[in-house]
Amino acid sequence: MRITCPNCGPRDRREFYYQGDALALDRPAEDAGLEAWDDYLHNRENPAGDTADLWFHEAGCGAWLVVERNTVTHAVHKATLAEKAKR
Amino acid sequence: MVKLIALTPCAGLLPITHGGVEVTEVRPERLMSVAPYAGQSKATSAKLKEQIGEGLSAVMCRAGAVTWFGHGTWLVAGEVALDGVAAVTDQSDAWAVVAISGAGAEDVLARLVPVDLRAGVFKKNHVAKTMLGHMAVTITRTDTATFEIMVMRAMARTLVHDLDIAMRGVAAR
Amino acid sequence: MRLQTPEKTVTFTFDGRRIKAVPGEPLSAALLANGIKLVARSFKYHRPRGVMSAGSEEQNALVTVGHGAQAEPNVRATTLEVSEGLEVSSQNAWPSLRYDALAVNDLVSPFLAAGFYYKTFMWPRSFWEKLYEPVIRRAAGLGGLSGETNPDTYEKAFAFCDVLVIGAGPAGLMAALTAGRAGADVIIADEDTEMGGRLLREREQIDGKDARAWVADALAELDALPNVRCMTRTTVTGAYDQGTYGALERLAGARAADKPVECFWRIVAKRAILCAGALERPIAFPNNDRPGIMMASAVRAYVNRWGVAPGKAVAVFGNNDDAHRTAHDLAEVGIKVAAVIDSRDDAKVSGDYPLYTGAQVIATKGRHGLKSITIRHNGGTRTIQADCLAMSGGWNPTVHLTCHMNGRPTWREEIASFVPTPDSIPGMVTAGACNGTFSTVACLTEGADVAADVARDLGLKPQTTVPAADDAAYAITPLWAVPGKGRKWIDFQNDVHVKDIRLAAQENFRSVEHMKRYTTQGMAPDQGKSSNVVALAVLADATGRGIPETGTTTFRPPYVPVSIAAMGAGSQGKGFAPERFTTSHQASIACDAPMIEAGLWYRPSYFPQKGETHWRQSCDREVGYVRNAVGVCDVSTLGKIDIQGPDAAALLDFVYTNMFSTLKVGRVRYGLMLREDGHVMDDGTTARLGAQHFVMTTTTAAAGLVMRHLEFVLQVLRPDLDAKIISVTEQWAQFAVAGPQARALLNTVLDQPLDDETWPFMACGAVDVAGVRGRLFRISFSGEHAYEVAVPARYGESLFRMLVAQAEVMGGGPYGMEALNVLRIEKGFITHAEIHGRTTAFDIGMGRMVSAKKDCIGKAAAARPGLSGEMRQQLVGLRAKSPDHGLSAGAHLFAKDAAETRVNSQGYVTSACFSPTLQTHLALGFVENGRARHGEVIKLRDHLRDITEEVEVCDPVFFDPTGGRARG
Amino acid sequence: MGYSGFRVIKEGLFGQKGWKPVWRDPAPKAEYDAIIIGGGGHGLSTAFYLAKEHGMTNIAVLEKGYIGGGNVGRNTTIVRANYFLPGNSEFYSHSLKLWETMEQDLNYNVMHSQRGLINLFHSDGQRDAFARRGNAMINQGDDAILLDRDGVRAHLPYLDFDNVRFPIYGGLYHPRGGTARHDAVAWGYARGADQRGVDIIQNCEVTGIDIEGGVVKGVQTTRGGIKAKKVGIVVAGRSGQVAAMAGMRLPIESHVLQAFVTEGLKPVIDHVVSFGMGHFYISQSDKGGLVFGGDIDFYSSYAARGNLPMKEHVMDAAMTLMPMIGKAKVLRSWGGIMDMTPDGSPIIDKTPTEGLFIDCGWCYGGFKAVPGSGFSFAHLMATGNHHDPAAKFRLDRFRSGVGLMDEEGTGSQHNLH
Repeated sequence: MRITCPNCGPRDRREFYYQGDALALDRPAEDAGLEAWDDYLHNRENPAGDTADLWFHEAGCGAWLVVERNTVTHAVHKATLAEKAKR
Repeated sequence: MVKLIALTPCAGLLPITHGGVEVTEVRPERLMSVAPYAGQSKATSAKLKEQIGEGLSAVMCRAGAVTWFGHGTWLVAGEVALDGVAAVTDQSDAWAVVAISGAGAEDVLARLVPVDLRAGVFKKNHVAKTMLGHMAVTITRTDTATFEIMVMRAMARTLVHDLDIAMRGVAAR
Repeated sequence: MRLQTPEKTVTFTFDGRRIKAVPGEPLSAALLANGIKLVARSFKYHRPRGVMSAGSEEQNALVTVGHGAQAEPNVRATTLEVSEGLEVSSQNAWPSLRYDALAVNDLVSPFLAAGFYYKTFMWPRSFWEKLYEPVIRRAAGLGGLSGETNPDTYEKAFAFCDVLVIGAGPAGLMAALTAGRAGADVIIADEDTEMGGRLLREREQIDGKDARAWVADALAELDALPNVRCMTRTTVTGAYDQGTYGALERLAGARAADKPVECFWRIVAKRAILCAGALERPIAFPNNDRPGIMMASAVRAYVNRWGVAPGKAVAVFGNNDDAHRTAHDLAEVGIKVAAVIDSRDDAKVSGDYPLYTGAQVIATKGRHGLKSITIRHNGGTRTIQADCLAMSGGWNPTVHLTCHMNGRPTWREEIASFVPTPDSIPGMVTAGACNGTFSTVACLTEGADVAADVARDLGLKPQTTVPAADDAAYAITPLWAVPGKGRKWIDFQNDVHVKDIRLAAQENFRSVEHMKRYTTQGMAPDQGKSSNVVALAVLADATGRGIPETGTTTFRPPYVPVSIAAMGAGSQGKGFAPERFTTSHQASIACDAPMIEAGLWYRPSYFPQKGETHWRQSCDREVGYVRNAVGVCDVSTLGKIDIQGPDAAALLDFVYTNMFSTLKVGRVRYGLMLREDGHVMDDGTTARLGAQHFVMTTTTAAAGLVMRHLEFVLQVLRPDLDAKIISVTEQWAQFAVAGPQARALLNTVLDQPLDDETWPFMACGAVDVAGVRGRLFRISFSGEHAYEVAVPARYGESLFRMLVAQAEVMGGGPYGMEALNVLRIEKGFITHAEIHGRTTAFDIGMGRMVSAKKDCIGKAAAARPGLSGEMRQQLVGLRAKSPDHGLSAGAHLFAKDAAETRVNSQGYVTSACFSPTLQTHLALGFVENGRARHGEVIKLRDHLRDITEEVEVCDPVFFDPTGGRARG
Repeated sequence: MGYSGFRVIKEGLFGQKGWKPVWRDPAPKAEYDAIIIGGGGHGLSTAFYLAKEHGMTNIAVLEKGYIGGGNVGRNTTIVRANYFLPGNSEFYSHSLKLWETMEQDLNYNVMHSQRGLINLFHSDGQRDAFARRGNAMINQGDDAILLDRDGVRAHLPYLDFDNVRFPIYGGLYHPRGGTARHDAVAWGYARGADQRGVDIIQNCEVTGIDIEGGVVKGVQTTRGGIKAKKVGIVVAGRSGQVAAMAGMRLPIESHVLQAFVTEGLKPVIDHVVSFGMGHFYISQSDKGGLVFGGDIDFYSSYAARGNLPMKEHVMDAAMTLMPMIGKAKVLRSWGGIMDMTPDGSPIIDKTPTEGLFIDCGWCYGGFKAVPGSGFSFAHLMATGNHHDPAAKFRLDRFRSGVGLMDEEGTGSQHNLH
């Protein structure tokens, strides 16, 4: 699997660390309540199809990326810098 | 008066040569990481140009003493003062730096590095933040058949070991 | 038998017999040339088997090569190049290949039908492990591993290209020529020793010349193109995401020092053109597995390419026109064609040999080598003497790689075969026989056309010119299994025959996957390359479905078996992970310190002195250094992160539970870090070097994790924070100097002496160490008056030696991990033994460190009801009631009189030691509601080490609870 | 029709003509007392125990493809009871006991072989963590032995003890751990359930769950609507999609786990062995193939196939641990889809919909749980009460933080367990 890092270009999957769903971008407020935090930490749409998740170019440039890809075909559509993502 | 003795990261390990490929240690005197603060890239670049004659290099590139060093970070070979515009951290002792050269250097690195480093693609002064074996490295093509490789200082021995094995394998072909 | 006398020969051995061969020819050719038909025994029934094919799809002729540690089992005789001194043995036979005791299995085969083992061996219960299974295991398996360390060298490598051409037959060569001429960056890989594919094996003309001459010209042209790389002996084994391919290269020539025997390639290609050809499939007829019965294409290959006659009188049996090509080629070189049996009534062929159309082979004879065949023809039977039978059931396009991403092939009725479904692999196209295109000219044309399309896609301007070549049509009338009695083998390697598949259907294993798993069809080393299509045709017939509805099983990588050593190259011994060495490593080794792994680092366990025979003696002495004089310990392995920027303090407030924005410049504070789920991630000290400048310390184990976490916070959660982080772990060599004499020791190396006023407990700042600018932190992980002094790493070794020498003068010395562990347990300081990922701040008694004044990572989740409260197991000290009785980490804790069962377990021990300071055994552990139970005596039970001890629950700080020693 | 050695001989003499279908292929009825969605190992064992233990025989197992086609048909066949946290400990202990009588219970040889499992450790810290685990196993009534280096060497002489990156300090030996013939487990339970009247319906995909007023009424399938009083979801790998039909969002992320098998070899590895410095575990099948695996590929996926980096990592671990394995050749690698939960432990629970139950989240440890999961899920479905050994597998534990079972200690990141 290869991901095109916005800094480094196409790179092998082995350079990246996978974190999980990109919903992590939308961190609830401290007092959002158990349900909101449960959803944030645990519950997942877990789509069989297009998804967006967070990867860290750990053995590369050190950028956190939002990767849009497909969980069924493993097609990778797009990778963008997480720090520029809309929240 | 007591005096501390300095040792280089690859002391006692280099140089090595196999089949026309040679690895030698590079000993930069000063290495400073430079990470411009929010909105300060231009200011940082300007100050750098003033101080060492070269601004921030392009992503994945080296320009003079300035090497792109990852997301939002550069490594400058030399002393700089960038108060207020960038975080500057002394990295002079943090890296083992070696040069690998010779006609087979590309083949040796192809055994270890998951990035296309062939001359047609990875040109002089191109920089790759990538892996060598299981280690994170920074690779710069410094000449037609020469690459500079930086790895965490404590991994110098593994770097030399991995290069040695790959060089022997290439030479044996 | 050889058709010509070879110019040069080498000698190899087969089961000890010395045999002459042509260097570089496949072992199978050498064996056939020497009239050796019996080569192997089959897996289940130990039936005698001979060479069947001439390629990597070989099912029968598996041998062991070499001996001792270099012995390699399950090598296909058809792909093994013969060299001088090669040592080959047969396998899966005892006492000998010819007289194999387990051939008895064949005699009782009626009782060993598919899946019989699921129905028996159940009684008595204990006999399975004791009797049945050991017997089955010994009988099973093919070759054996030596059990010795693999002595050979292997390597892995990466390659990149615009176009990867897989297979170098007519389509592949044309594709490579077309793409290469257009300027594309091409890799062409072929598993054979020479490129050319079937053009090397057939008698054909291309461009008015012998096909082999055309191949030579094509290769010369490819060699001359700088943008084309030709890789022979290289099998592309798997197709992976985004144009990544795995490939196994076998290196030519003899073993030599440093020379890899195999290389596993990771090839990244913008486009791939699959030109993998096709594999001929057998026909199921009774006893179709005797040595001497081969694939027709293999017979042609041995005759045409290697000049070897596989028999003296060869019969040919087929359902397509290729059978006649075989007969023609044999006749051409003067080998007797005993008969051609064509199952098609309407076969329009003729030749100067006995020809039977509408006929079928219904029996064969010859236990160790074919002697005769019996055919059914015109309602009668006829026996024909033949020592070789060439069979052809038609061709299966090699679709495998196109199915490696869950794709399924498409059935094409007119060629009775599966062909690739387009776009199954992004970026891959197919051409030639693997695409169901069989005539030579069509393969050449398709290779050129497909490559031209690919080149245009890449923005190049290709031109295509296709030479004239053979244009014979491929006509086939499927014949899968000859009707009638007898065992008709389908999967030769796993001994699956037609009745097995019918039995599976009878028992409702009707799905093709069930049939496969029940009968083991296609599960042998060849993975059913030749046999699967026949098997599912038989299944389709048995279940009354069509072949496309029956479907295929899943094609999985690797295409050919790949040695673990190749894919794991470089990892044997120490290569599994990088090694990290501190600057004091050599100095520690010089003191005979045993070095232990701490993550990727090595750290000294203890520093033995003369007369010490047990690590405890050294450890106790080193603890004494710190408690009574001064000890020196390299702590450089702890993670150090430089944090700068206007929001550096805000970042720390967000990642630590406690407040750091209030920390004064020149001071250090202990910090506790949670995961977002409310459990403890790590702890450490952070020093404020300037208003916007901090240096954070992490544990050795969590350094990488914390670095990634901080980047996550800065880039993902809080990009609003303007702070920059970078690891300085490697920049600084850092040493703990601990003990009552710590300051005195440091003053021997510092340019400015220390005093309490400017350097109180938890102070930090710059110092000059023998003229070198360093850093000093007055922090303590031992509870003593202590410092950590850091200098640029180049001076690390020198400073360590200097500190140790001075310490020894003062009655102290270096201390290792064992002593460090005792010192911290005495003080109740935690490590990852305690913060093991399941503990909360509440559990370790630091609940109050979670500041109420601010949000931080993990704060909300830590407030979940389950993460605090009386029933949580809480950190306590445990003191042995009998001071000289050892305690053990990993033991469980129970109420004094409770039975030692799960429901009674109230906690466990995380760390234990003998405290030379307190002269008793101590432990840290977690106990339910532990903080409320100080003073209670409970039971420690370690079943594994058989330790039962009464321990008193107490505060985890055993020594100097007020902390006066560290401050004083 | 009973299976026995006698029967095998008799059929052998008479051309195998008497063997009957191992399970029937009935058409779906209009209504059942209970429907199990998912004909994998867990679903089939649930049906079997519903029939055997609770007398519920008017039930159907609905399978979208062929039975046993999910993870029960593509795992590394390891059976063990070596968990240490309350909740897991009692559950896997119970499951292992069911394994030990499975062949007699099912009259089907699943080749359960208690060849012993050895978890290697490579530091004092790991040793202590394994000691805690081993003691928990014995507290639970299971077996565990702490081996030192020489103890490991006596069992596994072929490991690299001398020149290795992470030396072997010892191992935790679990003699009752072992392997089984994975497919046979599915077939054995299918046969047992079928014999008790359960309808096993293949090629019948559930497309909707009918719920009225908060009560389950049945399911919609590719073969029409089927009514049912109770419905159990047991669809590892697709749990999220099926649960979504009932409006649920699960604490699950799907990941791919790869596994590998070599060509047949004469016996060389007698135990199940696991490496402590990187995921790697191996055993040798009765056919002689070395069966091994490692960690998940780490990115969420439904593709049932993996990529090279993890394959290489697994081979790397094999080579550093047991360099005698180098000349064994991998003939097949495959992937399966794992329900990864935030604490690495499973879920067997009721849902907010009355009559609808769920059994999911087995991460990559589901094979050994096949009998225990079916037994406990059947108990829950039949009685409405949690079965004791599985009583802690609650859906709400993540929200409350009560009774988390994070054996790896890696926290709420799904892929790290």
